[in-house]
Amino acid sequence: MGSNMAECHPVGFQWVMEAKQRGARVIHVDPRFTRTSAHADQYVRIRAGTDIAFLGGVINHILGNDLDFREYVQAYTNAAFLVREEFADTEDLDGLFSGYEPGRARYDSSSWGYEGAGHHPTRPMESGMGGPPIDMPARIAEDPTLQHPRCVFQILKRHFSRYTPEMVERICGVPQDRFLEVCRAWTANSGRDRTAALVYSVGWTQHTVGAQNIRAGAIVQLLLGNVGRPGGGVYALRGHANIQGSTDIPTLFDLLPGYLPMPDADRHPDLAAYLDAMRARGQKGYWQGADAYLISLLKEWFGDAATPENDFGYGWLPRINGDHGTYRTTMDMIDGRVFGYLVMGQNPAVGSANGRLQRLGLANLDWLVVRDLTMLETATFWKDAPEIETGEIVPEQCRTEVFFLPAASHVEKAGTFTQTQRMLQWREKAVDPVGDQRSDAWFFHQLHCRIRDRLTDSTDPRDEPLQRLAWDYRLEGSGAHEEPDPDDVLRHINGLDLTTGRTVDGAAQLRADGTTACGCWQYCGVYAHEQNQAAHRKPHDEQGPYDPAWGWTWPGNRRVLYNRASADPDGRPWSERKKLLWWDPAAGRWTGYDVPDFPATTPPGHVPPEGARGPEALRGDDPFIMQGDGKGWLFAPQGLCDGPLPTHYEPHESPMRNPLYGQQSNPTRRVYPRPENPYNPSPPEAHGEVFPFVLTAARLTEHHTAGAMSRQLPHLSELQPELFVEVSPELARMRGLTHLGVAHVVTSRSAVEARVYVTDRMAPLRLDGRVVHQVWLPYHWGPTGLVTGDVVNDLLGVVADPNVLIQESKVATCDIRRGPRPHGAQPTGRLDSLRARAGGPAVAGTTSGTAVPREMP
Amino acid sequence: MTSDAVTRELAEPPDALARANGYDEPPPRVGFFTDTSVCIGCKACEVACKEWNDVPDDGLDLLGMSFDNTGMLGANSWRHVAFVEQRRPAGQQGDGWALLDEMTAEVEPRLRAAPRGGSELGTTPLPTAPGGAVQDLGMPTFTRPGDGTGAETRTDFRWLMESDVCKHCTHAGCLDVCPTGALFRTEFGTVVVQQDICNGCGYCVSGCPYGVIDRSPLDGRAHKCTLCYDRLHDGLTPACAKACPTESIQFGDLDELRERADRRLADLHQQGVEEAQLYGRDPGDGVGGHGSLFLLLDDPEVYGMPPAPVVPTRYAPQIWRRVGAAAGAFALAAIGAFVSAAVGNRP
Amino acid sequence: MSELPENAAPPAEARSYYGRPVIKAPVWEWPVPAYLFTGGLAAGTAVLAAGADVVGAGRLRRACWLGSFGALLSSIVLLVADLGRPERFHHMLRVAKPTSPMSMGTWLLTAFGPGVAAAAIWELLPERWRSSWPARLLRTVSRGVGLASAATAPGVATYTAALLSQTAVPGWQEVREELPFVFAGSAAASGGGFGMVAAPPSEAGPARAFAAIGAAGELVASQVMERRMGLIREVYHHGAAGRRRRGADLLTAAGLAGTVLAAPRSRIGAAVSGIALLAGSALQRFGVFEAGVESTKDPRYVVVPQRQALEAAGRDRAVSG
Amino acid sequence: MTKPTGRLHRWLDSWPVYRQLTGPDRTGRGAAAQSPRSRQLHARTSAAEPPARSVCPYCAVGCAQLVYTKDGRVTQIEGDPASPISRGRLCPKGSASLQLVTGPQREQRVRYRAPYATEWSDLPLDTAMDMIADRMLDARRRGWQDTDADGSVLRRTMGIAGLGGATTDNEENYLFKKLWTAMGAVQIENQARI
Repeated sequence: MGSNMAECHPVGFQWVMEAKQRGARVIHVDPRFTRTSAHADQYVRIRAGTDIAFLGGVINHILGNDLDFREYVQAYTNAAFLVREEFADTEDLDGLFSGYEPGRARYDSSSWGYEGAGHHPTRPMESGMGGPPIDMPARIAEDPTLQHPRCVFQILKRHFSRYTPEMVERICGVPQDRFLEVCRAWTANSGRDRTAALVYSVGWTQHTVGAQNIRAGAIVQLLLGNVGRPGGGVYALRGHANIQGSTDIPTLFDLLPGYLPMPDADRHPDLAAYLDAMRARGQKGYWQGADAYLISLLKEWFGDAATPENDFGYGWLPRINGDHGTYRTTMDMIDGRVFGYLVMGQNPAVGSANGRLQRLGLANLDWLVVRDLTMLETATFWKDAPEIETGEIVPEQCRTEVFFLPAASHVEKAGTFTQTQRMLQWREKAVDPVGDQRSDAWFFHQLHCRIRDRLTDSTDPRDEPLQRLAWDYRLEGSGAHEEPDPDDVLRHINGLDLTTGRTVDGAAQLRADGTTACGCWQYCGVYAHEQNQAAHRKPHDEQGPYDPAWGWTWPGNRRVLYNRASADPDGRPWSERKKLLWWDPAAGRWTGYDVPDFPATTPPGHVPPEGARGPEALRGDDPFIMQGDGKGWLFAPQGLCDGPLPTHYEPHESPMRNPLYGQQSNPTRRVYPRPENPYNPSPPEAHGEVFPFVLTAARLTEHHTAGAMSRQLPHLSELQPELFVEVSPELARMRGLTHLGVAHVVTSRSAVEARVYVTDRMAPLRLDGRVVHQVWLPYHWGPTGLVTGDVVNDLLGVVADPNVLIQESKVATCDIRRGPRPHGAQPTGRLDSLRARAGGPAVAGTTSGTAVPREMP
Repeated sequence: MTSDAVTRELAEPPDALARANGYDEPPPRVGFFTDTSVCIGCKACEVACKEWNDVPDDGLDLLGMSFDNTGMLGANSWRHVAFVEQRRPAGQQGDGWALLDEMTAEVEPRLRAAPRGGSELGTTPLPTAPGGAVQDLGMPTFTRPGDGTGAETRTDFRWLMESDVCKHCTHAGCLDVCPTGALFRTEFGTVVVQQDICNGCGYCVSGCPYGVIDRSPLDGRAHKCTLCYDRLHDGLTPACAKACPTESIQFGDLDELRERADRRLADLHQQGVEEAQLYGRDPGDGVGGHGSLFLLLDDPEVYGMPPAPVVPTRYAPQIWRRVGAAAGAFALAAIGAFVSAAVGNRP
Repeated sequence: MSELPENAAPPAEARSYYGRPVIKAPVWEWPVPAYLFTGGLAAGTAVLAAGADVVGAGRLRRACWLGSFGALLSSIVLLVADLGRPERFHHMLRVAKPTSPMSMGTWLLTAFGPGVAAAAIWELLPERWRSSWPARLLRTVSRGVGLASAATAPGVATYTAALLSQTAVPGWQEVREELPFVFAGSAAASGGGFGMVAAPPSEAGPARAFAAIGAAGELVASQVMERRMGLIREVYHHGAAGRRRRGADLLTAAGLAGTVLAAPRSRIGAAVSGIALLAGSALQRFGVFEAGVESTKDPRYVVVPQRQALEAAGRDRAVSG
Repeated sequence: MTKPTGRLHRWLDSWPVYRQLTGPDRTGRGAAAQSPRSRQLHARTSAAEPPARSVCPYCAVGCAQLVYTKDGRVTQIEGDPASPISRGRLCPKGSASLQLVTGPQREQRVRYRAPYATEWSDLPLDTAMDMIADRMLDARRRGWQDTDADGSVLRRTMGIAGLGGATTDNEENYLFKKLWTAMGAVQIENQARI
């Protein structure tokens, strides 16, 4: 679901094809019939943005028919835990959970906690990956029989009780019998002998309910006992070579390496407060080591200047206090609050939602540095943006100073990428780059040297961290090519024991006293034993099924996360067929095919001593070692801003009213109403008919994201040479569109012109007494390259998930009309009239009073 | 396959074809087995082929044939992935759908208007169809989609993909008619154009019953799949087969590939995929069987391939007999003309 | 004429890939049908020239050798011009392939050409040089090789039918039985026609007879060919190919009539008839050529006969099984 | 006398018709027609230096690539069969890596667009880096915030922003984040959220 694996991850899809040939059943749920659907045993067409309704239906089917893997659920999930009395569900509050603050469009999550457990409020972007901690009582109140009305299991049951097959059909447009077929197939592959794997991609994440989509999938998998077991799991297929790595070692505003939170201005004034907020009393699991992780990081960053006396330099870290995400930043550019922008290997002028917003931001900078392999729209916006035609950008009046620096390619530098299953693979350098082409490591090194030189004599305290920054990596190359040796950088990321100068072998060796330095605790072990483990290349035909000697997978080179769950509570494999790890009583340790997720000598029945914290507090049957309670969370008492359980909300722009609740859309979604970012009206607002169709955008196999790595290559461009929009024959008749003719898709943001593809792969949906049409376009084109086309992302507005601020770019509403789009200065005028028809001023957008952005400082 | 074909095949050692073409101690005959039932239409084969063989792009034109913008095999496309959209369920024999769907109806007249009938697809955009586009085709109508709520809603649909390639025929029309010996049978039993020899006479283009080989307008020579002849010399797998993510393209000794194909066909039939069929498997067919076998999920013509082609060389004896007779008649006519003129001149 | 013969396929709704052609259209352009004509003309005139030499018709001989040589030179230019790599024309002599009509044709032309050239050169020698001993030697040699060339001329005149028919082009392959006779007749008619234009009627008797036999033969063969065509008849009837073929028939018939009725008596009549025959022959070649090209553009012409053959084979197997 | 014969023989033998007449390939469709170049064809990778072991730069599946080079130039990129992830296979994009790396679309020189300019101009790399460093420090200073309205410490600059990372190496991202944070810059994002 939410993934087009065959098209977007073709080489990964070989394993699906192989499983299918061995008898696995493949089900594809998607708004579009794709190349993945073509090979599925069952294809289910769904309305874009209704995945939670579908998955909620599956959960209801499981719970209503007692099809959960009860032994697993009882032992490894939080099903038995009791939730506080104050908690009120969406069933009680018509689509809202308890604690909603209407004026601020956010929740006070204190009522969602476990009975008797302490509580720390959940606020967006403030807690890193671990979420706020749980103050654990010695024992959480629970009902192992799962009968207590306030136990998670019963809450879950009640919450999803109205997600019936009829409701799924009304919301998703999936006929009941087809839906039930999926339910039967999914639940049949559960239990001791069987598992099912769930695959998703940005079809799930790019929604105002992105995080909750994945939660819903995880709940199904937990109920069916499909987590931590071979053949199970929830797989996120990620879209860029190192997108996983750039989240682990984040080039993200809200995180420090290893999913530690960036210090927050209010909650983390000093190191003690920061660590206190991370490590609550009695909390189980590995987040308890956050002190060692952070202090080791500070030691790596500031070296000898980081001392216990100065909080290891904590005070030098900048603080966040809200949304500093890319869209917020772009709007600040338009407002003149951001002066300079560095863009590396990314093409926001084409690849980000609301491209016009992006380009207007770029046009209002003082300077812009673009580093890439080829010339691309983000660097050339001042001469070829669509806004030149409309007169919104005039080259002679655009002051942005642009530096384009050619970058080295993946074969012209060594380093690691972290792939979608968390595996780091070392790349050897094949050749030197030519001309001015340089690696990004070179760029940052040279930039650092220049900045350091300029600040040598500064006495300004704000320059201290730069003056004290430890930057003594081994250098390679000489003169104009001098750059840090990536091997040495990786070694520092892995971490060093400063008392011996040797690498540490795992995160457990990190200490909070400043005697270890580590760039990313999660990557501890990638350079264990002074060896670059990511460079291991033992061929797969020379090793076992989990191939531990190829690359290195975080954490600790284990290939299946939470693999304690692959054995039953007594440590025996659930079945011979599905064995991965098991307790060997004779040897007194865990054995099997993978690296255990926990100390190998912890017996299955281990009960930690009173007062234990952190990893030591984990019981022998607590597989979910990162959770504060060691359990898989069917109900998330902490960590999510928009509710402890996934709830079906309509997309921000939807053709229909939410049939389940009075609350139409995610009440905490992030909206950015401003003139450059208007929204289409949705029910219950008037004039939804102006944009009657559901719009979605996606990738093709033959191109790569915003196109800079494919639109310039003849061998790829010829395979998909032109932007097209796919419509069903029915919609084609309704709008008078002909195959290969020209049409334009319109939203309140923009109009995009494309060739029409009339295909049976698109089909209308019948739901809630009406027919809903969906259209989709690939989004790879822009004004430069061998093949060019309109920027599809211009159609999309910016509205975001409250947890992670990802934009809802997989669903919006639109209209489609035959013929070319208006050109010249016309489009804005034409759009204004459309917006006028859509009701009120162009900026009004959704008037749902429950969603307002958090204020900027 | 007819029984005498089987006998013949069993009697033939794997290197028989190469031996017959003058090689001592040749390696076994090699080929492809393209199993379209696992093709995901990613086109890696097309790109890998072009990267290895330095084949130029084939034009940047949208053809409107589902996701196929290559069109057909040609001088600059040695692998071609075909995409067929069908309103019938996969794995079940339908009752013969009248093929005229919207896409075909729009593309077909444009093809007719194209130079060489679209033989150079990809190098030029499709012209606008004479008389404009077909709007409503009066095709068999369904209940309004979405009207129903059960099994009758429109979901029976399948999307076939197939990576087409040179067939490396046992009896190769292109090779037989080539007047320069540029096309030749290699020691691996494959058919290759020698670029240092070809003078672009174009005869092979018309000699091929599959429409595979073509003359490049860029360099005037004929080009097609070489089965990576250079790589074969170093024991490497051809580029397309190596890249193929799902092993839809398999490379190997032809003997073994035939067995694999038979097994796969039996498996699919057992799974109820009745329409699965092998193409080019039969050494008794019109071209003596392919070096590159295919497993198809519909008739070959649905993928743009001839259902039962015959190598033109098979007609050669008959043709030369008729030519001989005609030449004789011509000679007799000449003699007759002089005789009759002489007779006529005699007073 | 519009009804299909009983054995022809019904216009079946063949299945196809977006109506896309199954086989490639020939890459050959106008020089190839032009060569079909000039090659036939070279052969036709060569036999006339040789015959004239034997019977001592000097002016017919001279005209025909020169005509043959001119046609031969044109043929070579046309053939080389149609190559993708003209500078590599000599690669044609790398191999001698019995399976390749073009290779066979190359060797035929190689055998045919020198004699024609030698004879023509002698014909071109100024009168005052002819009595010199080298010229006399040349005469002897050229007479011999000229006759030899004439012996190969029937091959040159007809092999082009094999050239076209031994292809996967349905429009050429399906007419493989009759096409050699059409081309033989066409070559004879054009050769005779040329003789009638170039030689005085008094000497052109053999040319007229040759032209008449050729034209009649071509018309008959063409009719037979058409009657035996299946689905492919469409491409011979419609479009440019159809028009050329109808023009060819008309001109050939008119030329034939003129040859019989007017040419023996009138120089002008002979010339007009001869030109009609030449034009008819040329149009015939272009018509056949274009019909073939057209037949590659519609997959039905490939698919339907093959499907029928498969079904027939299936029926046979069912019967025999 | 043997030598000229040998030469004559070799000369004749270079003519396929002669080989047809004297060898086993009578019809000239096989061995007789083979050219010397064809006989000596080899894969260009066989003559290359030992390949660099690399990883595909497109999606996150992490397919292993072998990068073949000769004389400092990349001559071929194909899948590494040893990989347990990809088993030597590549998708069309991965297969196009050679073109990605060696194609003419690769920019080789710094391009500079001065404010209000309508065309690119040239700029030495070193100068560009100096200019960028100056601008970074200036924008950092102008966008500096010591505290928020409530007096909480911010210690940051909002004057500069960075975008990118999903296509760069872990080591590079690490340096990026480290330098950015030391500068007090918090606005840093990548494709993970897009």
